[in-house]
Amino acid sequence: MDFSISEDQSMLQDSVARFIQDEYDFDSRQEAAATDTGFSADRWREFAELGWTAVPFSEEDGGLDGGAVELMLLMEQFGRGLVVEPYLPCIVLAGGVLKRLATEDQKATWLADIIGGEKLAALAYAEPQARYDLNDVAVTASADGDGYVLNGHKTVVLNGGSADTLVVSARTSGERQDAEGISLFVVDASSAGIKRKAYPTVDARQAAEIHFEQVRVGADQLLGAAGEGLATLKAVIDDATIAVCAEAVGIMQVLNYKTLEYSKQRVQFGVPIASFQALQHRMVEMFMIYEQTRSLLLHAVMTEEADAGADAALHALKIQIGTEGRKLGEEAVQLHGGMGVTWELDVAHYFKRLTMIDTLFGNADHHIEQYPLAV
Amino acid sequence: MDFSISEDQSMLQDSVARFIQDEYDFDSRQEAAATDTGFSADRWREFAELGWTAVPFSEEDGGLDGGAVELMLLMEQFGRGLVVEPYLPCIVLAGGVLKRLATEDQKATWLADIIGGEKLAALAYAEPQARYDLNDVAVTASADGDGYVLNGHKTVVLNGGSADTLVVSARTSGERQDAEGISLFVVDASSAGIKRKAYPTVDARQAAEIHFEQVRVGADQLLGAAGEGLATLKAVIDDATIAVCAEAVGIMQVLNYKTLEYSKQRVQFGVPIASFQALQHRMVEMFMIYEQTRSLLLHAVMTEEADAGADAALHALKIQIGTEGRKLGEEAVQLHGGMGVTWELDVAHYFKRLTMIDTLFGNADHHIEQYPLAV
Amino acid sequence: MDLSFTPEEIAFRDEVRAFFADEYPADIREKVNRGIRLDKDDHVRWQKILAQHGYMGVNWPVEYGGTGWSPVQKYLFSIEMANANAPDVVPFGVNMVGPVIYSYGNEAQKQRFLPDILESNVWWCQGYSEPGAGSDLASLKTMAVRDGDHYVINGTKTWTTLGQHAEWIFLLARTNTDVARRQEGISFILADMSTPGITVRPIITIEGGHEVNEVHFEDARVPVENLVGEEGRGWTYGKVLLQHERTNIAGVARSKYRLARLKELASSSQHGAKPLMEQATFRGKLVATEVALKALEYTDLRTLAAVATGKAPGPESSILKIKGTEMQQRLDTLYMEAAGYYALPYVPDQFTLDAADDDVVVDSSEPTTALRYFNYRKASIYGGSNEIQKNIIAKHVLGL
Amino acid sequence: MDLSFTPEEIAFRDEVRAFFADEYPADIREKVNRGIRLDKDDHVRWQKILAQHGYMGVNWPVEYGGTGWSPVQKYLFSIEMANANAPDVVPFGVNMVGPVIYSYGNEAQKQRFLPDILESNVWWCQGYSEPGAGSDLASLKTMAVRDGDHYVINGTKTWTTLGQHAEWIFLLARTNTDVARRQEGISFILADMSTPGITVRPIITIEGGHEVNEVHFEDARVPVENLVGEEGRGWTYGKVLLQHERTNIAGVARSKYRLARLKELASSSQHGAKPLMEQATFRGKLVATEVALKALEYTDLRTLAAVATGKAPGPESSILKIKGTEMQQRLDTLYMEAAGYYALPYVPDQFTLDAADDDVVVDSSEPTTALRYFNYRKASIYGGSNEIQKNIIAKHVLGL
Repeated sequence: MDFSISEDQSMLQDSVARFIQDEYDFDSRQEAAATDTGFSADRWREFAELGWTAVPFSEEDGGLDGGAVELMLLMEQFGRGLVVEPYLPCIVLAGGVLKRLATEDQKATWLADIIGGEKLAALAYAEPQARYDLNDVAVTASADGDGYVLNGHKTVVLNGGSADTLVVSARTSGERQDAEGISLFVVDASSAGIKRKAYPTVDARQAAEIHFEQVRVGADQLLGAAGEGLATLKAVIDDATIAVCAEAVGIMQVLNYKTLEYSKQRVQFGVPIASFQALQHRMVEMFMIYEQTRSLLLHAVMTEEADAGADAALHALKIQIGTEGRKLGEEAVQLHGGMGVTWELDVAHYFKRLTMIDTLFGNADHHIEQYPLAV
Repeated sequence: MDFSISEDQSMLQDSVARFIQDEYDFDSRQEAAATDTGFSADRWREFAELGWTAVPFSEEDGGLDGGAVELMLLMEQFGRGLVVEPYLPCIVLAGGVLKRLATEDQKATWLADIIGGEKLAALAYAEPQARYDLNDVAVTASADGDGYVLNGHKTVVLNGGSADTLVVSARTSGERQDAEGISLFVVDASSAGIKRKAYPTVDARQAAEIHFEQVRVGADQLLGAAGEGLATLKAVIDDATIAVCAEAVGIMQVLNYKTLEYSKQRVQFGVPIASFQALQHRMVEMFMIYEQTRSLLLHAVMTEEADAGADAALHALKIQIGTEGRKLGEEAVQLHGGMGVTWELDVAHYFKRLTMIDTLFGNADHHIEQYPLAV
Repeated sequence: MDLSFTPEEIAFRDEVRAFFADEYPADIREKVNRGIRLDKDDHVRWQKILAQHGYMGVNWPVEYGGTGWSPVQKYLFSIEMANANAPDVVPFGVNMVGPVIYSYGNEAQKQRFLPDILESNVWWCQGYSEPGAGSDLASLKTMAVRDGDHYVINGTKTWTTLGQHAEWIFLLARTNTDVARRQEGISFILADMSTPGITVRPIITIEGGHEVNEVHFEDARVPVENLVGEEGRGWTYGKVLLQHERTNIAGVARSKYRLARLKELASSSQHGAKPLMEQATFRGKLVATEVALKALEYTDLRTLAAVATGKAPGPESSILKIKGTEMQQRLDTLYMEAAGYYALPYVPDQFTLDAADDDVVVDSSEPTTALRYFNYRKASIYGGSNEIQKNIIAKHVLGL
Repeated sequence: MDLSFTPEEIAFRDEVRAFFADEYPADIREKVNRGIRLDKDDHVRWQKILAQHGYMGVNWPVEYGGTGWSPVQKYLFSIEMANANAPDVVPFGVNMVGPVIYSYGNEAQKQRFLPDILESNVWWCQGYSEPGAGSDLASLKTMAVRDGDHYVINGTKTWTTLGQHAEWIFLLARTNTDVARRQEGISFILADMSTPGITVRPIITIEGGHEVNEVHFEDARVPVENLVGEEGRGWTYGKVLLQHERTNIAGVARSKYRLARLKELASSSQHGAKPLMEQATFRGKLVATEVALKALEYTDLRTLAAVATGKAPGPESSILKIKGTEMQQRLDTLYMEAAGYYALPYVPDQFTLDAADDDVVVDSSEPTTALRYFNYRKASIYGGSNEIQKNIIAKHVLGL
């Protein structure tokens, strides 16, 4: 039972924290978010140079062998900086599938450039009819010669517009909701038959609708065994869940801090609003929510690291973010009054991201329904 | 759309309110509750003399033709006085079945004395395995000659120990959870084969476990048609639900009032605790809960009176009492601090009754599950 | 006690229902249904239709062209309006400045302003809040200094909703600083927005929309005849106006409509293995919301009934503000949860009626779910924050 | 970061587990399982068994006979104790007055009192709160006036838990009224309960039980040698004591045990058409409760870890008080809901181990559900109400 982090982990944390504090100011974040791609390519290169894009990959793959702890440390800081660069979709999601399933050859072809920051990737798995059911896959991959042909519609693909490389789930056999028969492929985003409509999201990221129309892929683009992709998909989504929850915890810390500071300087009826006991008790609730959420984050990360059946821990964490985390965000805005609902104030944008994290990888309701209540 | 009450209704309300305020003081209530029967027989005679025991019965039956409005007005005041006399079990529950199903002869034999206050009654319907499912009836009534024989166990029968007359649900046909096959009987509580164990309840009422062992009843003790008792049982429980909810609303009003008064006189850190804004806002929440609950009570009563499909209205009301009402009670105790958890203070007893009302006739969870969410 | 409506009330409801079915323009309806922001012309066109049928001055006395409706009629009208998903009347003219003018204005002002308000010929906006003042309205700093037959106005007003469309503004300004209480020395003044020195700066809100503004006054000269009532009594008039602002603050009719629509959505949702309506967690929240809305509706009706019998709606109406906005936000949250990841796309380009099919990148039945959720966080802040409302109840109802 | 325990810790846990399996008396276990109140002899007998095995001074330094355990060991011990459903040690001697005596007492006091505390030879009670003082401890009025080599004590203490069993009391009394701050002039005094002038009056609590008392002092003469530490510094010592009172305040181990038992109950319940566990509303609350308990457990463990690395548990531990008692009460509520109408019977006669079968009128698996629910409303009130804890966090953690 040890909550401390190693020296290496501490160095990683410090380096990201310093970068966020010194260089990732809110104004340039807003500028980057307002560009066509929604992020800064220069920043992304910096991330690669600093080694962050290599963190979750093995040393053999050219990575830094980071696990759930490193991912948490990184994403918590990204949350604090409200980072818009596509670390989650590119490294955690698409990279997460490739590192698990790609052969040496496939890694050389598809993964190396992603780790190096030269290419961007996305994981196209969600579908219009599926809601949060990973097994609900209607996109088809029909065998065709020694390859496959992809057809169908993937929706709200994070970073789908900017990605050079797409990792796609498609059904090679079975019925729409079968657990078996789901395969994973890696394709060049510019392949013939791929139509993408990119758009910004309300939390200043980007996503795309991606339509596959008779897209031919070779047998060497199949990742892992045909029909057995669901377990990997689930493992990757678990990683991504930890990632966005760590990000959320970073955001919550900032929201609490900013609310406290605001309450101390904001004067109403002749006194700082921090002196109103009703507001004090509400800020205490916010503080307690943050601490409780951080505890669940550590619990989930430690359980994941210990390989100790992390399902319940992940569900608990995501439920907490979607219920108590939402409450914390709403309170932060409410206590900021009118200013809290203006575009100008960073608090509004932290709040938006925190809120939208609930919609990713199953919202609180979904995880409550899935929660294993074994006696 | 009219929320006003008639002159007659207003007179009834005033007479009960005056009695509660002038004569039904807390100390004598506590004394009555501490007796073997748990209430005062003198008081019950007074209730009858004042005509209250006649309120919900038709004029032909010797009653006052009161409906849901009168029941509400009466019970709200009983809540304010924390009345322990068995109005609910005797008049609303047992009386409610008799007035609906009894023939003229049966009324003469069984009901007249109840209305007159000479005899007490109880409705034995709940069973150990049934929880809140009215259709779950395991007590049997087997045909025997021109009568029936009752066997089985009825549980937590309100006023079951003091009752002279028992109205009993029993199965004359079908399986344990069938809607059909439930019959209602009226029996003398001293009949051979009836074993009763009476006990107080935590909210200072009385209940009993009643075991029926080969209890013979005549055909003239069957109420209504054999096997068709469920609809009546449900109608009576609906009345009783309105009754206890009105009682709860009366209690909530008292708890709010007492909490406000206490907060104004209770000094901590040199000032009345009423001056702490955090507590003020909590008392505002309590006030709003009370007003919202009263609105749902009026809604349910008006819907019942209009015969306009009161199911959703009743569910909503009982859910509100069991969730928001409980919260109000807990806050009242919390704001009274240590005193709130002493036997000496009336607030503790109001709180106990309010809390236990949730367990009657389906708790909040039960009604949430039953709530009809038609689009 | 009686749940039913009189035959006259039912006839009235049918008449109103027919009006909305027949006269509510299809193009505006389509915009509202799809969450597309209405432009100024849409509002004006619709309000002129309402005015033609005598439906504009819902709260006005008959002598000034009002409807003279009973509270129940107003309630029925609001239900029908919500069920038609017709847009609310822009309140600044008819619900805010109008009642102040007919209550405290002089004859000339009544004749000059009231008809144009009822007929939506002039778009009004509100100059109340000031930067940094928040819920502490009395701390206002805008000055109106008498200079001959003009007031020279300097200062800044903020949160001025739809001020970008406005031809006139009503504002509170300080005409006297030598006062015992901060609430004194404040006057209620009307100003033509084209007055030199008045400029409007947009404020972009959290969801990216332009709805509110800052209005700057720099030596803006306004004729003294535009003072309403007595100099220095503006605070009193302003409070009256705030009460009118709170008309229908509970928003029951809209929330009932939105809840019904949410239930349809949840029943027909194609997402996932089974409709949302059958998923226990969401269903439980729907039940709790419906219970709370029923409680709010009957609390609102009880207030209406009290008004009908001549009792003024007291500070108890603060409950309606608090619970009404909590309900709106609760529904916003449920819509978010129903949308799942379809709340994410931010596609303002598709929010125009003539957008090409190609612009509609995500075919969601509720494309503006998240925008509405974020925008309406304001509901518990504006019009006197819910914290202020609780202070009011604590003080004036509970005597704390 | 590492979730696992060391082999030494696991060995320790196994040893403790074996102890509870072997040494916890069956008759006491039966009483606890059935919700029967333990009498004084039960407590003393059990605590003497703990003492024999060296398990009493869990927080004491080794030099005074304490265990010297690490925070993890204490945590593991608490889990095993909860899982055995063994009663908590009565805290007033070993967890409260003991630490004050070994920290601030003189050598004579240490030798006289500490061994009897560890061995449960003397039953202590607490004289802190006073009638009307509530959470405002510093307002205390009990006077200890020096008269030769005695203090003459007058005043009343209240909420004295299990004071009816006590042989000794430790109390805070005012020895000097001429002070700048109310916290000054207070002394920490030990008194033999058989001293003439000390009387105990029961306070019956909401559920009908006798657990707390008022203790009256009327010219009670206590030797000056029973003063602990310096005169007038009692407030400081008392604060230290309060920190020890907060040891294990989160009650995680007990709550985990109770939640697990509730889930068993809900899975096996014979009531109604299907087990409670399969009813969506109840199930949803179980999930929310389990999530909150996991959050509390890890917050508690993080605090333990901080203590292990030498950081004193700061005012952050107020979180543990608030969330710990909220969790206890939440579980109480769920037990109530699970019991349904079986929460109603009030049958104290069946709460004796030798009750005849005939006394057991209602065969409920949780016969004291409602009594516990009502009694434990105190949890958010005593030990510094949760409101006071929030004030502490606001001031000392958030800097408000």
